[in-house]
Amino acid sequence: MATLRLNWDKVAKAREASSAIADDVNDRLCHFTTVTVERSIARLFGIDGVDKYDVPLSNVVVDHLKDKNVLGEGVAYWLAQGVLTSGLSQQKLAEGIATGDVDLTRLEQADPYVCSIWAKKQAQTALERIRRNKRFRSDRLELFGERPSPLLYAIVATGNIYEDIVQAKAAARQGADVIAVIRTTGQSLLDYVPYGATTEGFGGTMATQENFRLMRAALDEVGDELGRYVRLCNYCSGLCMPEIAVMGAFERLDVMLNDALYGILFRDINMQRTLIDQSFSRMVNGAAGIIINTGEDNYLTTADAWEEAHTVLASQFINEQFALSAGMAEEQMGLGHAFEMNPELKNSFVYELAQAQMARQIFPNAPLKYMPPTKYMTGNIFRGHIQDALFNAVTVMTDQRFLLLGMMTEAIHTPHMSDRALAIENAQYIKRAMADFSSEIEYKKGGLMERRADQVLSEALELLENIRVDGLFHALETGLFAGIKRRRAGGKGLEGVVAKGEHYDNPFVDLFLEEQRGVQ
Amino acid sequence: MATLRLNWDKVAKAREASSAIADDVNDRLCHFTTVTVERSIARLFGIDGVDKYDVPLSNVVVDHLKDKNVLGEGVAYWLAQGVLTSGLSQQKLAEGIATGDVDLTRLEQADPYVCSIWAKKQAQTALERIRRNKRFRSDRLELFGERPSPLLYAIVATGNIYEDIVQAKAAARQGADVIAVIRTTGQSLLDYVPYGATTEGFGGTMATQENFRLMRAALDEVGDELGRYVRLCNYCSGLCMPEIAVMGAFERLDVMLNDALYGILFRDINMQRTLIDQSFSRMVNGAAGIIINTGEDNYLTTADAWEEAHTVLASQFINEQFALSAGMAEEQMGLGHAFEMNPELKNSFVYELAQAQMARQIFPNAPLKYMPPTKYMTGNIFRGHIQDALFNAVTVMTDQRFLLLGMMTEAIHTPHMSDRALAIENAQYIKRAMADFSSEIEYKKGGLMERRADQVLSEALELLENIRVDGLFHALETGLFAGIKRRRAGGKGLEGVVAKGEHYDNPFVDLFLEEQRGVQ
Amino acid sequence: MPIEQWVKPYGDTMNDGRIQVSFTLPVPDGDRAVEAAREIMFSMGLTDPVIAWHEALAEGFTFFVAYGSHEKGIDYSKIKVQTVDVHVMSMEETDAMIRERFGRKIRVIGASTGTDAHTVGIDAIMNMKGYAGHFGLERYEMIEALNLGSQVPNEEFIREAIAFDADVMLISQTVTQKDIHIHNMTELVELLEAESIRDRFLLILGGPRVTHELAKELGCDAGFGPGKYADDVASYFVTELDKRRQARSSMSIA
Amino acid sequence: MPIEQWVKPYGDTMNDGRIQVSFTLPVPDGDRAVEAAREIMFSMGLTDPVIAWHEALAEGFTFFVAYGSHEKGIDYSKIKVQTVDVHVMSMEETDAMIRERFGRKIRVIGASTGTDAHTVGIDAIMNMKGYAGHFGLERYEMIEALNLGSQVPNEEFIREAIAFDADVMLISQTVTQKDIHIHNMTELVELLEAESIRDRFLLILGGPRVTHELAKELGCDAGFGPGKYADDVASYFVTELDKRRQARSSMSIA
Ligand code: B12
Ligand code: B12
Ligand SMILES: Cc1ncc(COP(=O)(O)O)c(C=O)c1O
Ligand SMILES: Cc1ncc(COP(=O)(O)O)c(C=O)c1O
Repeated sequence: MATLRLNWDKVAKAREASSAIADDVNDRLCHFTTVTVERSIARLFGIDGVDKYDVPLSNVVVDHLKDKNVLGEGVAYWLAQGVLTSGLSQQKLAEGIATGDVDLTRLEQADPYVCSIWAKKQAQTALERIRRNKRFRSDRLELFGERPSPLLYAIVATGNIYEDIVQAKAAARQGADVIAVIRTTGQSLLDYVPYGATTEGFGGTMATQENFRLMRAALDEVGDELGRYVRLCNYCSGLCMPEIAVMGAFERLDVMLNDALYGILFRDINMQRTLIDQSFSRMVNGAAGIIINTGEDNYLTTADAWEEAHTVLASQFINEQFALSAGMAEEQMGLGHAFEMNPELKNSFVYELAQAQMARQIFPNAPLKYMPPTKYMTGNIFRGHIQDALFNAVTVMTDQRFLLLGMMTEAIHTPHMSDRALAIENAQYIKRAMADFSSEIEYKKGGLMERRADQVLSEALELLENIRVDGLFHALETGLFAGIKRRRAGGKGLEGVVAKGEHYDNPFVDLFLEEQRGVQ
Repeated sequence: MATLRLNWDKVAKAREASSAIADDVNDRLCHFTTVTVERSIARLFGIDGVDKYDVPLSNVVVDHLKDKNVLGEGVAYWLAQGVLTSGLSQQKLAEGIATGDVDLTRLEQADPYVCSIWAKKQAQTALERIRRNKRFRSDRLELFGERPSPLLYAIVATGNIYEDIVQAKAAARQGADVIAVIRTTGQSLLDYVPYGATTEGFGGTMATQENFRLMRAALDEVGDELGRYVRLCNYCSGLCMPEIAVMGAFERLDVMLNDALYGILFRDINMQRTLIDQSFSRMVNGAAGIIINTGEDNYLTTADAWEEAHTVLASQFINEQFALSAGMAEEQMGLGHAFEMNPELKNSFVYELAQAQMARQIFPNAPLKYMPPTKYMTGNIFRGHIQDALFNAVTVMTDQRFLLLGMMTEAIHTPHMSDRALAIENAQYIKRAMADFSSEIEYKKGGLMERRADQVLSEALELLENIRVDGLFHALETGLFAGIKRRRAGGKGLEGVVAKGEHYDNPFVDLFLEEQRGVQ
Repeated sequence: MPIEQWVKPYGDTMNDGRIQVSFTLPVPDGDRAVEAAREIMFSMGLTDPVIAWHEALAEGFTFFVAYGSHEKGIDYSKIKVQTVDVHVMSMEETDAMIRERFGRKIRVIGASTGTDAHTVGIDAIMNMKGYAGHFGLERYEMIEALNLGSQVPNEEFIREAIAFDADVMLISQTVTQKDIHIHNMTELVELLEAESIRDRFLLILGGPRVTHELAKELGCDAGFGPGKYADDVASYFVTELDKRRQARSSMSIA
Repeated sequence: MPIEQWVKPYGDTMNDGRIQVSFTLPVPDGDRAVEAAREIMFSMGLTDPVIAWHEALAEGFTFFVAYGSHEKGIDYSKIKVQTVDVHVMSMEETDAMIRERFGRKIRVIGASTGTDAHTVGIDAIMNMKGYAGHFGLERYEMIEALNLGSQVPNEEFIREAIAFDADVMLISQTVTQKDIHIHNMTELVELLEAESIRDRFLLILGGPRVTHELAKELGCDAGFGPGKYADDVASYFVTELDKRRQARSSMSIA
């Protein structure tokens, strides 16, 4: 692959600033937990199912504690109390809470230290379950071999999990390496995760554990048939980041969209809430061997790709540091970026290439997620197909890991089966035709491309230095990303943030950090 | 523009071999004229119109002389005799022959030397007419400025000249720089040129002088409106090469397809006949400032582009020598080549790029004509549009002069208006997006591309050395081009070849050669 | 060129009727599938069908690219366009008209409602800087504009509109999958009617798949789609509010 | 998956009927043009039309990309396929059958006739090396194949067929613009009939736009389109010639 000469000094400085920015956020937030973090712990402890109003039992348990104003001690503590004192299983206790027969706070008797021992054991059980999934995945990858880059990443979005399965299998047979089931609009604002198989969604399908399971089974089936491991992706951004991460860990998802910044900017989720959620969710993803995808690509759907490219890079640096602080390996950081320059711009291809190449080199071990054109896609599907072809060319030339398949009908509807097939064909043709192209060329020293890369890098560095001074929250308040301003205490979900109490303990934190170190 | 390191020694040797090949052909054929060469002279002398059976008067005159077995002395000689002896104009004489009232051979009285003086004067008048057209063209180009490369070359092919005009104007407005009116199937096998405006053709429209005039006027109109000079192209391959060249010179065509090899291989026209025709037709084209387009691209519609690329290059070398021997400037040699590699081939883009770049460098002053994919185009118009996009990318990167617009419906029908518009949009987008791309890169020394170029060059040289030994006729007999074998005395039109007689004189040869030297 | 009354699609010759079609059928690829595709073409009234491409997309699904001729054509003289029929004024003209006819600022509230998080459309209309060279409503001197942003539930939107004492409600809807925008707009109109305040506001819908016709069907006063900007909608609502004002005042006189 | 009797196009949900269409109308771009495009969609029986794109191509011409739903669907159980219905044999099997049933070589003459210069198709069928892994007729031991190449006038083709004493005439037609292939084939059949020798030959047409149905309509015995090779046509003509031989011999016995 041809490379650009970058100013590595600036890169190092940008990393340093980002590390400080992330540390500052973590320092402020480490004294808090959230309802969904606690629900995740309940789920990891094996609590499953819904009450008669279809409320997930994990919500029932957490709401119960929150109502009693004792959530600050943490679900692990209270369940330990309940189990150790009553002798009932945690699931039974949850069911009891749902029917009103159990009040955990009345059961408090056990020694907090004994509670924490119990919790650690439960956590170990959960980790074993997750490890089985990891082993299964690595066995399959060994058996079939890893797929070459770029992985073709196809979305399905019918709203109906069974219809999604038809589409997903077709896409896999056509050559997709990753299937992402898009979530229905609005789910990310729900402060619970719906339950069971679902058939009604808008612009996407509910993310439920049963839907994950159904799709996973379908992809395993088609993968075995094709002799390749087909990866499954879903979304854990939103108000339930860590819970969905847990579901993903249990149902062997391989890739998950995970980005608090996306939630803040594009879903108006409270920044404090979601950054706390993000931290634990990444530990879960990390321990489960799941690659995360961040959402910087979205910035350029509202902001201009030429003017604001540096905000993407700056955000990638920050996201990298947040991932590192959650213990993740670089190999799991699918940082997002996008091909969104105005096609009317002269040399748009050259600049896109420069930016994509720059990202590749700055994050050499990260399996970057590269987004196709969306903003400048129109109802002219023929032109759109060409825009996607140039995007595919840049992807192949810069060796991105995830190629999100561009759909010629991007401006019209969520993909039809044929749109996806044509998109895969487009990508495969370009991949084949340009296979060794970028190793056959060199980029001109000090040319347009290197100058563009340096400009973006310098602007990103400047931005990061500024954010470092006033903190990330301030940056978000002043609209530095995607031109969107968000208030520190505004947005959805702040009421779900709870200060940690005296006995607070999340037994998974150390366990998952350790598990991740093992990976690295 | 990034360049390849080529073995210039081989290039020089290839040119040398080709020069010998062309000389050999010219030496064999210079003792002959043909019916169409003679009809061209009649046309240049101003003979126009048809008889009551719609037979062009130029045919009437030439057939008359041929019937009398005196065509070997040439039309110039006989018309001079007629005019000088009878005092009638050449047009009146032709009309008289048509009605049977005149027999040129009965009028022979004037001194051959006086005849040749008269002929030279007539020729001068014709040249003046051609010069006026050249001046008009260069004035317009000066006024509006020359168009940057690649010129977007669009075909119209409705069969109806008036419908063609609608399409051509639309294409020009959409951005086409050159309009080529495709000829109806079968016309190239007619040993006369149809007359008048025509509205019935199959897969193309009749090439008639009136159709040329109508289209020229339409393009001038739209060009003036747009503030650019829109070039007009038509075909002078076939059984009437030099006649149509004359029509093109009179009606200010700017580009003409002109290639005897094409006629031999793809129309089964007799090789001796058409090579004689070609020689004079190129003098006409050359003197008229018309750029010729050769047909090597066609080889790859039947032969394989990977296996047979060298035949394209070899043929370009030969065509260059034939053009040089007809006095043409390199700037008028629109040698043809094509993007026809199997899209299933790994690195097809890389190899196409190598070949196109090689052609560009070997013929640095020639305005190369680069053909889009046709052979591997299918009914899948969406994939086809992408194949065309990669072709456009190679065209832009290698700075070809003529970009023949690839149509996504290539495998289905001659272009619809929307096909052409989408093709233009495709080319314009790529041209803009990749504007400076190739000056931002360098090709790897000794890489895939240079090795491919060297392979093609070496094979072409070997082929040319072989042809040099046995002669071009023999090469055509053994199927060295496009895998098609043609017999020396086979094919259409040999009966139109006539040995030159004692008084034979074509007053245009010296005049046009001189005119062309002026150009250079 | 004068337009004929009967208009047919144009391939490369007037009235050839050529039209390009692509679709997938849930049948396995093969001769029978191709025949089924031809049948689909015939059933659309297309003659001379050419099935230019067919390819299995998945087990039991075949994709086709086809061409055919629409020989009937349509009667162009009968085409009635359901668009907002109003003279489009410049920002200055609109401001002047408001000043003159109302003597007060017009109050406009806008949002991307329901679960829809697409704000670029409503921002294009409302934000100061506008879109594609057309200033947004916030820049109008005589307009008081409040943009609630995205994902605003209908109840909240109505509450805010009342609190803001809005004259005009602007709604943007982008996601249309499974007709979510229809459900969402129907709900809004029903809520307004239930509270008997439908007439209190001009209700205007916009979005990439919105036509005036659709908006009217959904119970809105007007609809604006792609290529419409602040000046279009402002001209419309000022003219319409003025019409209603006049109607009211003439009624109260009578 | 079992196929339903009523088959509708498939976008992303069974029976959603979605179909993609593009066409040009000879009317100027604008609201009225868009409405005309919708009318075109309705006239094809498509519901829920979305005019996703419209753009002036030239003065008075507008291009559209649209989506709509084909809600009717078609009755798949009624689809009858007009294809050559014959068991396709390998080259060896065909040779064996000829040896056994005829005891002599079958004589096949082929050409790309009229002004058509496309020979790749007829070469694919006849040339020794064949096409796409299917050997051509020249390789068959029991077939005597003569390929006249391109641009063969009908009169000449018939003359050569008689001289060659052909059993089978193969014609390839590629150019179809303005139905030139129809004119050309009609002429050939008329010439054969005029000379009362139509029955002397099996007449087989092939080409990218040829269907069996079309070939029959034009008075040929069979037609072969894309994806058909020497083995298909050889199996057909040997089987058919054998059938006719049997019919004749039973007649002469009777
Ligand atoms: C930008 C974008 C996003 C951004 C939105 C950011 C933001 N703050 O708005 C992000 C990345 C967040 C996003 C997310 C999603 N998106 Co989105 N997105 C787009 C995209 C690329 C561009 C839309 C756009 O900005 N257009 C530009 C504006 C100016 O155009 P416009 O809205 O038509 O507005 C004009 C007119 O319509 C009119 N107008 C619009 N509103 C109004 C209102 C009034 C009152 C008036 C008078 C006029 C008016 O005026 C404007 C100027 O002329 C489109 C694809 C495309 N290229 O169109 C997909 C698209 C709209 N998204 C889509 C989907 C499905 C989603 C998701 C639901 C996917 C998912 N499940 O995750 C999510 C979730 C969003 C949600 N809950 O609503 C689909 C919708 C499919 C459909 N028809 O249902 C599209 C078409 C992509 C696709 N093919 O899948 N998206
Ligand atoms: C190669 C080619 C040429 C070459 C032909 C060289 C040669 N020796 O054949 C050249 C460059 C000379 C050429 C010229 C022209 N061409 Co051309 N050409 C093509 C091209 C690129 C490929 C055709 C091909 O070889 N297909 C491969 C073969 C194997 O497929 P096939 O013919 O369908 O054959 C298969 C079956 O149909 C079947 N079959 C075919 N024949 C027969 C016969 C029998 C008996 C049987 C059993 C089966 C059978 O078996 C084969 C194997 O499965 C097509 C575009 C495309 N991509 O399709 C245009 C195309 C066919 N050409 C076209 C045109 C218009 C022309 C010209 C008339 C243009 C002009 N005015 O200058 C000229 C003139 C030709 C003339 N007088 O006929 C048009 C036809 C449009 C139409 N539908 O009418 C096309 C579609 C391009 C376009 N969009 O404009 N062409
Ligand atoms: C990082 C990230 N998370 C989540 C989403 C999806 O958003 P939601 O499911 O919240 O609508 C996206 C959308 O592209 C994204 O990029
Ligand atoms: C050099 C040349 N001459 C002529 C033609 C057209 O052939 P004709 O008009 O003889 O069918 C072509 C076709 O592409 C060509 O390349």
